[in-house]
Order: sequence, then C-alpha cells, then structure tokens
Amino acid sequence: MTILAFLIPVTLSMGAIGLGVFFWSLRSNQYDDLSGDAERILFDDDHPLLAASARLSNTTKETAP
Amino acid sequence: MSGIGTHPQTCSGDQLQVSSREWREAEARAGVRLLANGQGHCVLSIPDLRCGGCVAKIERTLNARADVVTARVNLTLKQAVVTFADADTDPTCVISALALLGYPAIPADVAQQDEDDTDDVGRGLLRAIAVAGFGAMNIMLLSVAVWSGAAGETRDTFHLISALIAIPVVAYAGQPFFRSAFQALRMGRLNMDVPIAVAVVLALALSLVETMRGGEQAFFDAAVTLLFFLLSGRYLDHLMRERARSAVSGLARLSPRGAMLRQPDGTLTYMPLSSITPGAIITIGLDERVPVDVRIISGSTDLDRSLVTGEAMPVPAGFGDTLEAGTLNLTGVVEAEVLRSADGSFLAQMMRMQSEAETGRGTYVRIADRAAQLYAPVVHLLSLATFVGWFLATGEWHTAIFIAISVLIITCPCALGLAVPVAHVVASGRLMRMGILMKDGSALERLAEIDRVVFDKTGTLTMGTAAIGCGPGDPALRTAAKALALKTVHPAARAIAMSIAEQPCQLDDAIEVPGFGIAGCVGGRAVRLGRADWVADICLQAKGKASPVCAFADGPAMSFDLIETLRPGAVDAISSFAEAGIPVAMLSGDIAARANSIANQLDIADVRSDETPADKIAALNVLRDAGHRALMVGDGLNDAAALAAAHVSMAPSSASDAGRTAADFIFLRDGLDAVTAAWHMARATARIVRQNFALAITYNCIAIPLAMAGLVTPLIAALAMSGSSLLVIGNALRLNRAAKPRPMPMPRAGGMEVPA
Amino acid sequence: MMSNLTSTERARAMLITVAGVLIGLTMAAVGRNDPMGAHGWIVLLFCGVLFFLVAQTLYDAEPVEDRSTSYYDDPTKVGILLALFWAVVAMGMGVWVASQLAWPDLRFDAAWSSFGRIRPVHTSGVIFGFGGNALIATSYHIMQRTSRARMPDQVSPWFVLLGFNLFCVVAASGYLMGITQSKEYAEPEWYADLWLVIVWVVYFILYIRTLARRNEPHIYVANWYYLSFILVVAILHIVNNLAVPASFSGAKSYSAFAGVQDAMVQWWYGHNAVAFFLTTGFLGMLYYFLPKRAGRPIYSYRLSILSFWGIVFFYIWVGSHHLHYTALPQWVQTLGVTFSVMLLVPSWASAGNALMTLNGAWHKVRDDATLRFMMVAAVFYGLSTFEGSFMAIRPVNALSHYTDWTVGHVHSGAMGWVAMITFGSIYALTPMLWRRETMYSWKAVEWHFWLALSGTVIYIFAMWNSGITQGLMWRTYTESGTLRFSFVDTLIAMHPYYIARAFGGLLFFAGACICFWNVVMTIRRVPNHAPEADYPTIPEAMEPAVPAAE
Amino acid sequence: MLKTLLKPFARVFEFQAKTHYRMERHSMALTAGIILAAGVGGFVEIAPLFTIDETVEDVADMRVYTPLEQAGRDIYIREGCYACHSQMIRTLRDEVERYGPYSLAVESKYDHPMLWGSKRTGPDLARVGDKYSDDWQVRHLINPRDLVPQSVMPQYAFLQETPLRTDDLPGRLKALSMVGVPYTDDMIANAADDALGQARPDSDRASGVLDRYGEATAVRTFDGQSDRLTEMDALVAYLQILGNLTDVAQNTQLMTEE
Repeated sequence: MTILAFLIPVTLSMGAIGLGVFFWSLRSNQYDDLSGDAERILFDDDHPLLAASARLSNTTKETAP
Repeated sequence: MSGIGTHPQTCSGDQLQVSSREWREAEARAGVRLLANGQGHCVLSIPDLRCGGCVAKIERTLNARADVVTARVNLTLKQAVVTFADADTDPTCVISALALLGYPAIPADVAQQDEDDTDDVGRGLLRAIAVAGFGAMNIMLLSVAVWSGAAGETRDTFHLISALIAIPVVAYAGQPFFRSAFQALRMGRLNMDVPIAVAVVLALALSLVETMRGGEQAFFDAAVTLLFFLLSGRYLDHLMRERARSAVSGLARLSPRGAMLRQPDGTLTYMPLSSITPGAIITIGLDERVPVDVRIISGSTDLDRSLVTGEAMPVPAGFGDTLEAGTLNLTGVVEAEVLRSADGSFLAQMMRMQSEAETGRGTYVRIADRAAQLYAPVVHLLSLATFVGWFLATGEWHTAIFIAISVLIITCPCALGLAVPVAHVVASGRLMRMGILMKDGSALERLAEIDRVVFDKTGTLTMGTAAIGCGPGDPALRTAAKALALKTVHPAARAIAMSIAEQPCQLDDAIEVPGFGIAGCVGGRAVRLGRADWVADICLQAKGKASPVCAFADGPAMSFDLIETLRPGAVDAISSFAEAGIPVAMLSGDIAARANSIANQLDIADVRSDETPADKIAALNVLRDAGHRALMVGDGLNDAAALAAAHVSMAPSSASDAGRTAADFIFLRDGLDAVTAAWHMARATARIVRQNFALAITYNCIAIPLAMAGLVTPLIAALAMSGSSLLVIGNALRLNRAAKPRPMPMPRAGGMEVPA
Repeated sequence: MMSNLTSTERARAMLITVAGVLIGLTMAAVGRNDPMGAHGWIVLLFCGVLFFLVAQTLYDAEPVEDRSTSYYDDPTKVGILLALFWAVVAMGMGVWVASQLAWPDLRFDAAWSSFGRIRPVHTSGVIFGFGGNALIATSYHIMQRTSRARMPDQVSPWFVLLGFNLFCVVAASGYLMGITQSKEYAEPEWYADLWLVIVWVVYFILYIRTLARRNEPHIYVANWYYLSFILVVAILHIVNNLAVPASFSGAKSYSAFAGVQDAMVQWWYGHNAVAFFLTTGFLGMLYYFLPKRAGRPIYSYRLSILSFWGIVFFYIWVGSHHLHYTALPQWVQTLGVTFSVMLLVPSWASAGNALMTLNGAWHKVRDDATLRFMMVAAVFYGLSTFEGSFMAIRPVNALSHYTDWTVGHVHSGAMGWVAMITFGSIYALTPMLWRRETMYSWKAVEWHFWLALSGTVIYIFAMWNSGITQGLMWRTYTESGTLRFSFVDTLIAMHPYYIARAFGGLLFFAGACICFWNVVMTIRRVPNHAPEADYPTIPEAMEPAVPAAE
Repeated sequence: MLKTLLKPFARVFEFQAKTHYRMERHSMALTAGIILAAGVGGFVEIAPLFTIDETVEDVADMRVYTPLEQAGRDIYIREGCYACHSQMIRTLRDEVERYGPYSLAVESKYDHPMLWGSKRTGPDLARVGDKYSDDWQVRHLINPRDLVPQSVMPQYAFLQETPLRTDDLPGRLKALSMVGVPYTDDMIANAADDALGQARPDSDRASGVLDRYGEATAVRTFDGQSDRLTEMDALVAYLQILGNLTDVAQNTQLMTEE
C-alpha cells in the first residue's frame, strides 16, 4: 500500500490547514456572539451594509439625537 | 423662595440641577475608552435585548447616526459596542436614542471590560483543545490502522508518524497541566495535574522507546486522547465560570468615577476620584452616590445609607453630618468638604474586608483535588509495585517498565478531570433556567455541605421596599397627601403615593425641604407631609406620632405606618430547612422590635439585631470556628463582607453590586424558594459526583489488575479510557432529569403585615 | 444581463472568450483525427457564442446602477436556470438509462446511445451539472448576503459559472463520443480536468476576496461549509486525476496510479466527492435557507460549528469501505469501517440540528411546500448517512457490494437529500431574486413535492428489494453444496424492480420539469390572480418552543 | 487583471508580517511554531526511512498487456463496460466458486486505471479469459440476446466493422511506460506491428509478438475475419487474457475466507 506514503501526508497537511484556519477564526473572534450571529441572517434588508469608511464620507445622513 | 426650615440655602436650585446633569454626562463620558486611531469606544449593557429583531433595529438606528462609526450588538452578552468618530462625543445621546427605541442602556464597566475583552485563558484552552483534537484524531487513525493488522515496516512507519505528531501536540497542548503540576510540586503538595502530567510524559517516553525498538505497541494515542478529554473538562469548567462572571460584570459599577469639584473661582469642574484631595469642596447632586467620605458644609438631603446599615429607609442629613462613600444621595443637592481620599473611604475598607474574607475561602480544597491527594500516591505506588513485581518475575527491565506504565495510563483520571466539571455545567445550566446564577463549581460543592443557614432580614426575608399598611380616613387629607407625595423621589413618599387610590388634589407652590418633607398649600391652607417634629411646626397634634405624618395647618394629623412585606416563599424556605434539621438564624442591622416581629412570624429562634457588618462577620467566624458550615443569604447591602466570609453565600438580584460580586449564587426571581431549589440541586450534584467517583473506583479496580497482569494493549487502553469517560459523562448528564425540585407550594394569601 | 458590466469589464470578458475560441481552434486542429477534435469545435462554438453576446453590447451605455447599494445577482439568476436545465437533461438521461436496463432495445442503433456511454452523462450531468451549478449559484447569493458585501468584481463570477458549464458540456459530449477515464465521478479526460482546476482556483479566490471585504465581521457557518467544499474538492480532483496523456493530440490518458493503489486513491476521492461535493456544500445551503424560510435561527449554532469540524475531520478517512473483501490489505478495510461508523455522529448532529430548528414552526412546514422540501431533505440526509454507516460494516458490505442496494443508498442521498434541498432553496431564492411576491403557482410546487417524494421512495424501495434479492441469490447454495442460481437467474429476478425504478425516476423527472416550468413562468409573467398560500416567511413569535441549546 | 489578482496576496503578505510580529510577542506561540516547524522538518528528513510494506506480491510470470490487448482495454473503457461489469473476485466462498480464485493485487498491477468496478449488472469478468471461445465472444458482442435471451447488454455489432487504429499505439505504450508499466523500447517501437501480428497467426509479425511477450501469448484471428484488423479483434483479445496474465492465483489459492 505504498500509495499511503502519498495519501497520508496529503491528508495530514489538509488537517494542518484546518487547524490553521481554526486558529485564525479564534483570533478574529468569530465565536463571540453565537446566538446573535444565528439570528442576524434572518434580518438582512437585502442590500449591502456600506463599509464604515464609505458611510462616514457620506454626510447627507440626518443626525437626530 | 421663603427660607422654610432652619438651614441656609447657598446656591439656587437650578444651578445645582445643571451640575447633576453635567455630572451624569461626565460619568458616561468617562466610560468611553480612547482607541488608537482617535476614535471613542464605549460598551453599553442592554439588559432587555432579546432577539435578532432587536439587534437589527438597534444596529440600523445607531449606524445611521453621523457621530457613530460602527455599532455592533452582541446578543449573547447583551451588550452593544459603539465606536464614535471622535473620542469626546457624548454617549448619553446614544443612550437616550436607545431608550427612545425601548432599550434602556447603561454604560457597562469599561475598566472590567478590558480584562475579559480578550478572554485569554479561554482562548488558550480552546487552542490547546484544537491542537490536542487534531493530534488525537490523526494518531487515532494511525493507531486503528496498527490495531487492525498493519504489521512489519508499515507499523513502524505509522508509529514514527504518530510520534512526529504526538511530540509537538503534547508539548503545546500539555502546557496547562505541566505548568500547574510543576507549581504544585514546587510547593510540595499534590494536585490533580501531577498524575496527569506524569502519565502523559511517561506514556510518550515509553512509546518513543517502543518506536525506536520497533516494538508492536505504542501509547501515543492514549497520551493525546487523555489530554484532549481533560482539556475539554477544564474548558467546560472555565466556560461556566466565565458565563457567571459576565452576567455579574454586566451591571453598573458601585462607586462613581469622579465628582464635581468646586474650583477656587467658584466654577464646578468634573475631576476623577484619584485627583480629589482631603479638604477640597465637592457638590453631590440628586440621585448620586457619595464618591468619598465627606462632611456637609451646605444644603440638606435625605440619604439612603443602606450600604452601611442595610436599611433602605432614607435618613436625613444636614450641615455638619458626615457621609460615608457609597451611600446614595436622594432628595437634596449638597456641598461638602472631603475628609479622606478615595482609597481611604468607607467603601474601600468594605471592599478590602470582603477580599480578605474571600481569600480565606480560597483555601477550600475542591473535591477533585482532595481526591487527587488520595488517588495520586495509590496509583504511583501500584505502578511501582508492578514494575518491581515484573522485574523480579521476568528479569527483563523492559517488559517491567512497559507494564508499569500501562498501569499508570489505564487508571486515567478522566473520571476526576471530566466528570466533576460536566456535572457542574449541567447543574449550572439547570440553575440558570430556574433563574439562579452560580459563580463557579466549588460554590455548588460547598452549598451541598451546609449544616447552618443564616438569613439577613431587610431585602432578603422581606421585600426591602416599604409598603403602606393602613391610611387615614379623611379623603381631603388623603388626596393632599397623594399630591405632596408625588412631588418627591423619597422612597417612603413613593410608597405613600402608591397606596392612596384617590386622584391627587390640585396643589400649588409645593416645596421639598430635603431631610424633612414636602410642604404646600391646598385651597389656601398650608399642608405638610414629612417628619413628625417638622410637621408639628404647623400642626400641634402631629408631635409624638410615628413619622411620616401628613397634616393641614392646625388640622387633624394622620400618620402612615410603613410595614415590610415578606418575600414570597420565605415561610416555606425556612420550614423546609427546619424539616431537614438545619438550624436557621437571622442577623439584621434593623432595630430589635422589627427584627423580632419578623423572626417570630417566621418562627426563627436565633435572632440578633442591630448588627453592624463587623458583628455579622464575627458571628459567622464563630460558627466556622465551631466547625459548622454556614450558608449566608443576604442582599449584601451592608454585609457584602459577611457574604464573602460565610462558607457559601446567596444574594437576591436586588442586592448591591458589592453583594452580587461577593455572593456565590444570585437568584434573579423574587421568591425565596430559589434558595431551597439551589440547595436541592447542590445535594443532587454532590450525590452524582459521589456516584461518579464510585464508578471511577470500580473501573480502576477492574482495570488495574488487568494492567498489572500485563494484558493491557493500546487498543484496550483506548477503549477503557474513552469508555470510562463516556460512562461518567452519561452519569453526569442524568442530572438533567434527577432532582426535580418539589412542586412550588402555593404562596399563602398576601404578605404578612408587620408594623414598620 | 450584459448591460450591468462596465466597458472595461466587457472588454476583459471579450478577451477571455477570444482566448477560448483560440484554444478551441488549436484543439480542433491538433486533434483532428481524434475525438478531441470534435471537442475543439464544441469549445470553439461555446466561446464563439459568448464572444458574440459580449461583442454585441461592447459599445452600449455604461451601467448606471450604483454598485455600493445592491448585491450582484445576475450570475445567480443564470446559475439557477442552468442548474434546472441540467436537472431536466440529466434526469431525463437517468430515466432513459434506467429504462434501458429494463428494456435493452430501447436505444438508437448508434454507438453513442449504449448504456455504457450515456450512464456517465446521467451521473456527471446530475452531480456536476445540476448540483454544481446549484452550489455555485447559491454560494454567490449566500456569501454576499451573509457578508453584507457585494462581490469584488463582475467578470470572475461569470468566468466561474460559464467556465464550469463549459466543463460540463465537454464532459457530457465526451462520454457520448467515448472520451472517458473510467474513474467514477471523475470520468472527464485530462484537458477537461485542467480546465476545471483553472475555474476552481478562480472560484476559490473569488470566494476569499468576497469574505475579505465583508462588512459583517462574523463569517456565517454556511460559508465555512462552502469554503471546505471548494478547497477539499480542489485537492481531491487534482490528486485523483493525476494522469499522463497518451499524446497531446489525443484525448486518451493513463492514470498515474495502478491496481490496488489506484483503487485506494479512486475511492478516497470517490467517497470524499460525495462527502465534500454532495454533503458539506449542500449543508451550507441547508444552514442558510432553512432558518431563513422558517423564520427562526438554527437550533444550536454552536453545534453546527462543532459538527463542521467533525465532518471535515472524519470524512477524509473513510474511502476504503468501498473495497471490502477486495485485494486491499485487511487493515485498511477495517480502518474504513471504524471511521465510517464514527462518521455517523457529526452527520446526525447536522440532521438533528436542522430538524430541531423547525421545532415551533411545524405549522409552516405543513403549509409551505418549500420548507417541506428542506425538512424532508434533512430527514433523508439522516437516513442515508445512517444507511451509509451501516453498509460500511464488513458483513453487511459483503451482501450489499456490487448490488443495487448501493444504487439505492446513492439515490436516497442524491434524490432525497441533495435534490430536495436544492429544489427547496431554488423555490426560496427565485421570488427573492426576481423581486416577485411568490412563485408563479404554489400548486405546482406542491405537485413537485409529492412527485419528488413518491418518486424517491419508489426508487429506493425498488433498489433495496432488487439489491438484497441479488445479493442473497448470489450466495444461495443447494443442499448438495453447489451454487443454486446462475448469474442470469439473478438478472431475470431484477426485471420487475428495474421497471419500478424507471417509473420512480420518471416521477422525479416529471417533478423537475414542473419546477423548471414554474421558475420560468415566475420570471416571465407576474401572477394575475392572488396566489392563495405560498407563504412568504412571516417572522412569528421569535421564542423557539424548545429553548435554544446553549 | 494581474494586479487585482495579486491584491489579496499583498494582504496575505502583510497579514503574514503582522502575525510574525505578533508571534514574537507571544513566546508560547513562538515555541509552538518552532516545534511544529521542527516536526515538519524532521518529517521530511525521516520520510525516506518510510517503508510501507509492499503488499502487492511480486511474481515472476506477471506480464504486461500486448498492444492489441491494451487497445482492447481502451475500447472496454471507451464503451463504459465497467459500468456493469466488475473485475474483482472478492474473498467470499460463493464468488470463488462462481468466478474462480479471488483476485490478487498483483493481477491488476499494470491496470492504468484499475477496472475493479462498483456494480455487477452483468457478471464479474476478472477471470473470463478463455472461459468462452473467441467465436462465442464475437457473436455475444454482436447481439447478446442471441446467446443469452434475458441479457440486458447493449449490442456492439459496429466493433466488427470498425478498423482498429494502430498508429497511436506506440504513443500509448510510451505513456504507459512513463506511469510505470515496464514496456521496453523494442516493444514500444513495434507496437503497431505486434497488434496486427497477434491477430495474424500465419504472418511473419506473429513471431515478433511471441518473443517480445512470451510464448504463452495468444496469437489468433480473434474476430474470425482474417482480412481486416478490427476493434472486435482487440476487445476479444483483451477479454480472453483477463485472469491469465499470471497464474499465481490459481496455484497459490488457499481455502477462501468465510
């Protein structure tokens, strides 16, 4: 089964990639608000959120207190 | 404004009003943290955030504002993180906007927010679990391959790959255990991590030797899976503590961050606490907490000194009276001279007392560590005996070492490391659904061992808010009293206003005299509601009556007797403890009359009244020295330190912040049945944990002889370990169904009337 | 459609099509005396049509639409229509192929219409054509909505979608001409494989760039599933299709591995193509559209993340359960069994999570056929994964391997889970994309649901019966210890079940046609009569009857 | 286009620099990084020590497919016969009794790609070689229902008329030798002649086939037409050699499992 000498490293490296992605997801705190994120998809108003910087430059907005 | 009352009014009402609004904004602004890029960052705690709809609504309105860069709501922690364009924008307008939406928000304690912003311990554990999981999975694959028949060079290769995976994984994921084991050993005492660390290291070393020798069996998977199970147990334990702590820290802080300082040129500026020195003059506005110990130099007010006496009933204070830090200024705006700096104040002393008491409790050795004391030496001795036995029997040291280490591995401490936290997590989940927050696992263990219960009176056995017993008959006086009562925030007046059903009559030029009461005139006749001796100035009959009194000038005077209603379920709680043969005592800061009336009403024998916080701690220490383990139930208004000193403590959600941080359990609902429910749950959990130990011991009694006989192969070790862990977790999950609290007894008709 | 592209984008698109035409030309020239030449013409035609489409609008006015306030949905719309087109074509092929097994003379007197050549058209057509297009279209929709950000550019989504469809066209036409590598679900030849690698890498980069510019910090779990689908399928595809072409002017190529090594790699790929193409991709679809349509959050979001890591880890190792009792070493087979059985845990975690989400919304499932599609999909996902783990055990596999039972298991997963969740998502997506209140006819959706369900059930029962009968007949001995049935006897016994299977397939195919018709009518005509009850999602009481797990 | 394509990588490089800086700050993460790097480094050095047992038996008399048989195999693949026929006899008693000794790994050692198959609508063909006469195979392929009335197999009559292409055979053998099949240069050069030779027993090329592929190679007019070399010749030649490449299975077969 010399093929395993090829298959095992491939699968181990895929596992390592998985681990790396998990570490990245931890660092970019993807798991902070789980119940909130589950609900968030239900309430999008079907147009994209302006990037924060874009919104600031767009000054026409009302500034009610 | 005629100078009613004997005390000079130096500054006019509206100027002082301004100072209190300024103070509130300054207080909120102090909650904004400056970010690196000059933007302000503020965390608002929004308690009644419930669903995705609220999240979407809040975010849409806040993001639409010009001064907000981003607003992001965290539904799990019920908090909103708002980033402002520039650091000194005022968050109160955002708070009012949220209030408009129907979501009142209070600036969460930003200082505390920093620590658990990046919950490093939790993240570190999660990373270790991920690495251990990755290692365990892949090594398990290679091990299953070897167990199902891969032999010869293939087996050596798989052992080699497992070794290459296991070494970095154990080095990285094992650190929490190695570190704490090393500390424990350095201090010469054994804790649970020592056997774990030894088992893992030896298993790894043995397996490496076997790999080099080309032997058949290696325990790489045992070592890494052991780490994986124990790390998950530790993470569950940490998660539970984190959940309880975030629930507590979400509430507003106790002492304010700064005060309005009277500058030499007469203007009022907001100064942080640290820069206020004795001798400075500060003003304290309406509904503000006194920041430091001060003496009033002008104005008079009513004070809620519950933090000191535990009595919520306001106390008047005037010129020359000293105010302790932490008390709440209710009705009047006063100017006062600072006596001691912030960290010397009464509040700081209270906090210090409490932390000392808490460290005292720290010495409580958790059940797992106690078991480790017993478990570690026995196991090590057994494995040594095996080594010696086999060495004598066969003469080759290698098989002896192999079997000795297999003994060490097979007696995996998963039952200790995993079962106890799982039981506690399940229990805390159940308690959470019953509206009881638990601080950490050890609280549950301690609650199960109590043999004494001590109750605080005000706010715990009684509802804390005053209620009106019977009122006067004359309708004109009742409507006048209602009209007057509506004009002030004084808790007693509010209770009076609530208890009078009729519509308030037309009242003109009502004046509130802080510390005395409210005066006004109805249809030309003067009328006063307040302290008996002050009302007596216009109506002689009022002298000698129990205050508060209401009377027209020279008309009949009537007094309202304020009474305290018992908390629902108080009687049943006491009786269930009595049935279980646990003596109940009551400590109260209140006067003897009221304390005794409530005590005999609940037939509590051991009653002590007029207790200062120090007396309460002394009483608890007496109990502890006598070897009793006391449960203290108090609202912590004045006895936060006592709560910390007791063996285990419980506080209602209405308790002060100091009380909430000190108590081990916080019950959110009003009923006292929560106390008995928590107690039943604690005992059920203790029983389950004992069963788990029994299971672990029987498992070990079977596994160790097997191992000593040398029959343990890595496959059996793996099956035994995961089997025992699953068995023990299954048993812990049984807690979900067991120990259903007895159905809630119907509370008896209404609260009992007790003369205030 | 083209009007939304700016002139530079149209120029770039045209450039790509011109490149495609050139490639087609060279293939046609180089492979003139080899079937590859025909493929050259097909590529030329495909890119030529695209070139013509783009060239026409090259000098039209610039698009006026402000891109920062809307998502880019055109590729999604075209993707859904292509998916349905392929569904109808490939399922039609499926019915034809099934009928050929019942009535062998049901074919044209030409080489291309033999069972051997049109069967892969059915398998690749359904998996890559219908499933692939549906995944690409829904992933475009989901990644933009959950990241609340538009796609980074407007050419690469078209390149991926149309490039993928070129791969499907080349594959299907190739099989009819006899161009195949004979590796199941990886039959297309070496130049088609290379083309798919290019398309797939662009798809991965497009997905990562969209996530990189997301305005919603949290990456929703559906994206995790889609990303793992794209990444792992890329690795599997490359490893399994390593081959040396006989000559660069011919279609024929020889795989790099041989015999038992090739078997291991083929079924390492084979099972993981099922795992990552047909499971994680469509789980991503489930985790987005089911909560959206039911108006309730997933029952336990933490569990969905946990089962993600579970599935990603466990699936990789189970390939060898396809090779029980073969020349594969014994311990590799046992390894496959152990992990196939352990694989049941994360699979049932996802299925359970989906069904518990519907707790408290069962009245919606009763009334709304689209949600019922998704619910039935989750049930079938649970059934087929359990059946898979069960069949991986050696003694059971000894009976089921090489029989129709395997076909039954494949179709309970494909028709019951993959197709149903895709139809549900398409019915949920179409009104949203074309800004319609509801589908053109809710009755058609109900008809499609019942046709699909009965078709699937009939198909599965037919195959279970025929599979088990065949397996048992092969191993029956007479008292005197000789084999009781010859192979032909077992074949005769299969005949009635093949007819039943063809009928089940026909029902399912009819359902797919109704779906295609319904979607087209929804696009073309606004319903004049008020539709009684195709329930748009009304967010009812948000409190789930069962409090969320964590 | 390139710039936009590289933009994400710029961010990746910057991300990598940032993480590197951050890793330095967290000493624990740094040690973990070093251990992992060392682990992978070690892995690469030690890798050559890897010797996974060669489970494929090495047998002297295993021979490669002749060009004609290989062409037949390619036609077998082209027509999709693997969809209904498997070529793997499992280690089960009823299969061994029905089809012959169970297949060993060595027998499919030169199969690029392997044709073990996954469905038996038709019988297993692993040992169909020489089980039926050439003539039976030809008439069965032309119309299966003539010989087996209930068969559902399609008709392949056109094979009898389609001439076999032999000009690309050397290229095919060359490709096969690149993936590990031991074809000698001599075999590759004479591929086309050998293909014709194997179907023309009386022609001069036949002797070349025998001395290149061994005396036991079947040299016959497989499709019964001695004037033309058709695809039928190739396919029948391939079918007749299935199971006979080596007779190690026949003479080393132990009692089957189960």
